[in-house]
Amino acid sequence: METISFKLEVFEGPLDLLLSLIAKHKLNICDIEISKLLEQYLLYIDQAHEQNLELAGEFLEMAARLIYIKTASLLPQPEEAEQMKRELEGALIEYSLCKIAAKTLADAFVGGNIFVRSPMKIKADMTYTLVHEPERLAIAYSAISMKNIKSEHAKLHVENKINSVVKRRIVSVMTKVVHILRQLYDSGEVYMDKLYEGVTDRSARVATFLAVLELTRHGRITISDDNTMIFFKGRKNGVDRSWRSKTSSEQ
Amino acid sequence: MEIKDKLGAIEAILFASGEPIEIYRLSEASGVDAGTLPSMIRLLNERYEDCGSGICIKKLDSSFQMCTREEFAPQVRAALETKRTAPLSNAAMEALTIIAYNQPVSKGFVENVRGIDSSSVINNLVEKGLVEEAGRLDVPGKPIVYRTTAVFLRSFGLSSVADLPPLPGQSDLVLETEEEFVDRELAEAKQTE
Amino acid sequence: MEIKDKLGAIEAILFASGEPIEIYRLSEASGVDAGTLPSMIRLLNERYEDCGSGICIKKLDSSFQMCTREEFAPQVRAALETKRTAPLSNAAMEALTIIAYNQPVSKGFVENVRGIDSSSVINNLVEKGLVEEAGRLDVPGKPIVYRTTAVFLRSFGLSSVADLPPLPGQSDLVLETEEEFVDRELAEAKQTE
Repeated sequence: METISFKLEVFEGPLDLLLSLIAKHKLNICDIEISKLLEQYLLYIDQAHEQNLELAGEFLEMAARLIYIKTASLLPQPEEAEQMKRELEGALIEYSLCKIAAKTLADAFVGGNIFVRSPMKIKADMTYTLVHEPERLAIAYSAISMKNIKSEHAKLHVENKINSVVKRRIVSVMTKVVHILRQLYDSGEVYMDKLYEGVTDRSARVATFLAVLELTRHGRITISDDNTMIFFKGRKNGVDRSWRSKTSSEQ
Repeated sequence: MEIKDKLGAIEAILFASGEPIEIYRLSEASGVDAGTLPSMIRLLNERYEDCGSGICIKKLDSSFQMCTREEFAPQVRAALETKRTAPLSNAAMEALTIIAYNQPVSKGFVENVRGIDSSSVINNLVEKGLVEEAGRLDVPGKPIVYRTTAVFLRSFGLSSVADLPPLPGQSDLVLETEEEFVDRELAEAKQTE
Repeated sequence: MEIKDKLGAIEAILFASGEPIEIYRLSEASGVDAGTLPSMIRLLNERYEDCGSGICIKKLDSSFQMCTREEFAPQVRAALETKRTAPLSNAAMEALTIIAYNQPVSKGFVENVRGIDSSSVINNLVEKGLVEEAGRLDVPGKPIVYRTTAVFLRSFGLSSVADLPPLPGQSDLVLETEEEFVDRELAEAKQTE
């Protein structure tokens, strides 16, 4: 691969990056070619990684989302993929409208040219004079969600966010790898649909998909021509550890 | 002279308060009927215009504020020794636009449109006085909602949010409302339970 | 008109600077020769006088300052005092209750519970006399802690903080105490070191 000497453009977020790719490759925002978009998106992520560009966790989440849409569209019933693609297109259209509106508004900025003055310092009694029912206090207090404490707490660790996203992904992909292998140890083959049975959580579905990819890449499984069956290739004693460690270091 | 005195009082109050002052407060303090105030302000603005004054009175929502005229910005900047204020970043403009057109909205709504965490961007807008808290949503988590301020209106030459430029292609592309967004979030939360 | 523009610039500068401004600085920024400045100021003051304006320009030593005219002092004071009768905002009420139920507490504690910067809200409560400083915490940074005042008790018809209304469903709203909060913050600070 040739070395990249240009400096990568920095984007406001995954949607910003997608819009730029759509414009660059003249894709139709109302009917995106997911495969092409995914390819370009991953290329950018790779390049960003090579240039040690720090990307927020949302960029990886979007990559997983695109991969998931692409896979789901290969399934015999691609309705879910269609739905997700429409959602993504909707989000992109909404965001591009927002960018246009933001530009128009920014052009109207006159704030830097109008000056105001600070209030005149006059000695005055500012003591509060209104009277309220004491119950107002209890009501105001319970209006604050006590969950805020925990969520704020979590936000203190934003800097670890990317790491944690990646870590979570490795763990869950590995869990799914084990899960798939267990099913294959028993029968030697399994229906693709069965792997997704009862899995409604999006990240779990993505993990399952990535696990299948991972196993295929390392030649542990093969997939039938119509993408419905998975076959176990060669029974070995336990799982070969070499590629496992490689996967984690890649992530 | 009756009117002359009233105009003087209005001027003095606006000058002293510095910040935007609500019509009802200005009316109470000056003794000028709230209904007559707008025409009095118009008289003052006409006078300023006629003599090429350096100041003017702006209407911002239901408040009035006295400020300098744009054309004297270079001289004022030189006197205050302030640099030209840096324009808002793209990220800040995006968040501000989303809040302005959909207010009051939660941080979650802004993040949903932008597709990325927007906490620091919104905190920055609050610090600059462009947006402010406007209560909490009565949904799980009780998120704080935000709205734009008088500073926002003044900074973008508006006298109310109704004056915002129309959204591009609004007729055929409708933004999700805060209500729809909350409904969807709740539905999703239920699903994952 | 040349002079008209210069007068406008002088007005804008005096208006925006608030504080007295040295003649040489005013001259430099407005582009008006220091020797001509006094006569320009006289022109402006004559204009203000003629139309009964609420403002005027005063000379203090080698500086000029724009201020309100003495005769409008009662109205200016009245305007300021109308602020007192403005009810507390939601944000202020939230901060006040957090302080009331957990006093004495630091600003950090209030912000942690509310999930948003609360400096200006607390300053506002202090200005209104509803809360006051109650020493400092003996932890790094020595944060100021706040407690409610007699004005607070009067405003809510209480005879002591022991009479605060019980919180609904208090049992399941286990709030960490100021002590626990500080402990946790310290532990976290150590971790990130």
